[in-house]
Amino acid sequence: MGRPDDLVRAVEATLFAAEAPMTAEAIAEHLGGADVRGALAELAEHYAARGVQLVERGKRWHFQTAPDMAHLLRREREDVRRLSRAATEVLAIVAYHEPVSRAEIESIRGVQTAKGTLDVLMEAGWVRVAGRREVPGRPVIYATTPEFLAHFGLATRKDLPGIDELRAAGLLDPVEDALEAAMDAAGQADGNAA
Amino acid sequence: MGRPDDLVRAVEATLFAAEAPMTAEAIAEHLGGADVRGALAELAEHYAARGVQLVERGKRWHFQTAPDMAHLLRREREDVRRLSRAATEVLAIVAYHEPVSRAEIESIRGVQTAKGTLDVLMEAGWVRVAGRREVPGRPVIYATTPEFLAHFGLATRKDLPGIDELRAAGLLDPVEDALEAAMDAAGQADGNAA
Amino acid sequence: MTGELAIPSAALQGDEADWAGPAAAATDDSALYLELDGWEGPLDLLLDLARRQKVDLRRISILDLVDQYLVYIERAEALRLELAADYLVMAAWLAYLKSAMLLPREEQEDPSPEELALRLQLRLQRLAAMRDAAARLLGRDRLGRDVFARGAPEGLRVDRKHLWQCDMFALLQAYGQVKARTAPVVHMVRDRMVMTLDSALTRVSAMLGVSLDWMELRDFLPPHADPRLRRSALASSFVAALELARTGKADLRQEETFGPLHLRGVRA
Repeated sequence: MGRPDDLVRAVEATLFAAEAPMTAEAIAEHLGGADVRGALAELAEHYAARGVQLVERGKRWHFQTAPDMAHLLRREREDVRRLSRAATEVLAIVAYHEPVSRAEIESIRGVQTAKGTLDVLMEAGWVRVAGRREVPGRPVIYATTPEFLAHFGLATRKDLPGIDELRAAGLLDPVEDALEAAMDAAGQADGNAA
Repeated sequence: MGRPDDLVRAVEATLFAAEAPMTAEAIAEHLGGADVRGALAELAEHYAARGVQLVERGKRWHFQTAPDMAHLLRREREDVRRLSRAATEVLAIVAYHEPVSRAEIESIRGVQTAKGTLDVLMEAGWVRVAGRREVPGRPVIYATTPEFLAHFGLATRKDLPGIDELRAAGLLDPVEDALEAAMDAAGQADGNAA
Repeated sequence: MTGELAIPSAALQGDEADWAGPAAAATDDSALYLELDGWEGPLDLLLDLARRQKVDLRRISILDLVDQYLVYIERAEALRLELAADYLVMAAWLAYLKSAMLLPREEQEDPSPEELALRLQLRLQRLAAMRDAAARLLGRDRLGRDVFARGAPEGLRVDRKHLWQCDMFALLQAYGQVKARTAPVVHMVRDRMVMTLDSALTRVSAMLGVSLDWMELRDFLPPHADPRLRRSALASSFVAALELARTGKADLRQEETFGPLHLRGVRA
């Protein structure tokens, strides 16, 4: 195997040394404005079969150990926080519905969301305030962060497990919309609900 | 390039994720007692040509940036800034009158001189502290540096034009003219700053 | 029924380790209490009950579900367990829904019980979908648990440095201005040729005494004088003419605005 070219080596060294994932733009800026897309693709391919891999998460790149090495590397003291069930559900709702207001989260879960739940997710760096919805009351809306994508190994939100099926089944639509559609259908197939 | 064998991949992942360099024995123990010497040698060879290298230091192994890429770890970004009018005056006074104390600079300028102005000149490498004057209070005195001479293309300070030459060049013209020039200069400085 | 009650809701999820939900419990009544404590509200309990019907949520029997829920609540009340108000509200609503669904069609109100049942079903589907999604999300290879970033990254440092710029001209100009600003200032007024008001007055009165006719003001000016002296002489002679007219020693005449000014002596 030949020596990779110096730009590839520079991108490799930069991402190995970086303390946080970097966008292609940030890498390029660090390297004096070079176009690094080709180098990133070459590196990702080179590392695909190795014990360490180059991955893109939410437009940011980082090296991480290969998933099949997990059993060897799990540490005694996990540095991943254990989420409560409520926090996990809220996280999923934010991820699959973003941007989403607290009221919308609560209408899906059927319970009030404890004050601390969203805070925990924001403290973990996975959820952020994404502005306000321009409706009466201007509620705050929430969305996920690039750190969320990095932590759960998602290149983009399109990689959320099953999101296409959920959307196709209308399960990401509000109940009211689904109700309207279902009532029309139920007109013909009466009595199924009982 | 084929997929490296799983022991090589495991050693690669272990060293990548390690928070400190590891001995071969520690890696072997981590991986359930496998003989990792061959894997380490193979990895060291694989990484020799890359932007990151696997090195052994005092019997401990770790990844580090390739020596020729080390400059990427600590980069200096230089932004060009024009010296302010006040700093230019102070620099000129130091050059013509060195060594001078801050009080002397102020009496020549006829205005108070901010502490930061001399700091800027020292940061630029043009002015240095040249000791203390042996008078009551022992004030710090300042002088120019060899870098000052180099930057302004002077062989020695004696090459600075004398007062008569400045007058002949119109640089001692009455204050009104000078003021106008100063206003122009200030206008440009503002433009630069923006 | 009792046997089914013990199915912990967490067991329905993929990744049990991540749930802080109710633990697997025995089938006795204390387990019921623990589970009620673990459910997050009536919708959560309903979803758990619905899943025990082991059919697709779209084909769930709402009537069965209502019965199961009401049984659950009755048992809890029989054991004198404290139930949160929203469980009781849900129980009342479901009892109403059940009676409405059993009523003959023509006596039904709006919204119809079918619509209410469908709404409940849709809500349960949505909650179930998100619960499954959460489980699948937690089951992914997670950074810091299954995959790891570099343990000891060197870090990238960028040191900002100012590159100061100044040229020789700016330096000398600055020094020149310091010197010019602080040098002792001497004001020099250049010597200029002027005709004072006094001399103009003397000159104009003397000339008026000689002539009897109107004379133009211009004729009073010294001939062949330096242009700057002539300007000064014109100004002072004009003022002198006004002064002589004021004191009754001369008459003034001007044919048109900005036209030539004529004056003539007044004989006493």
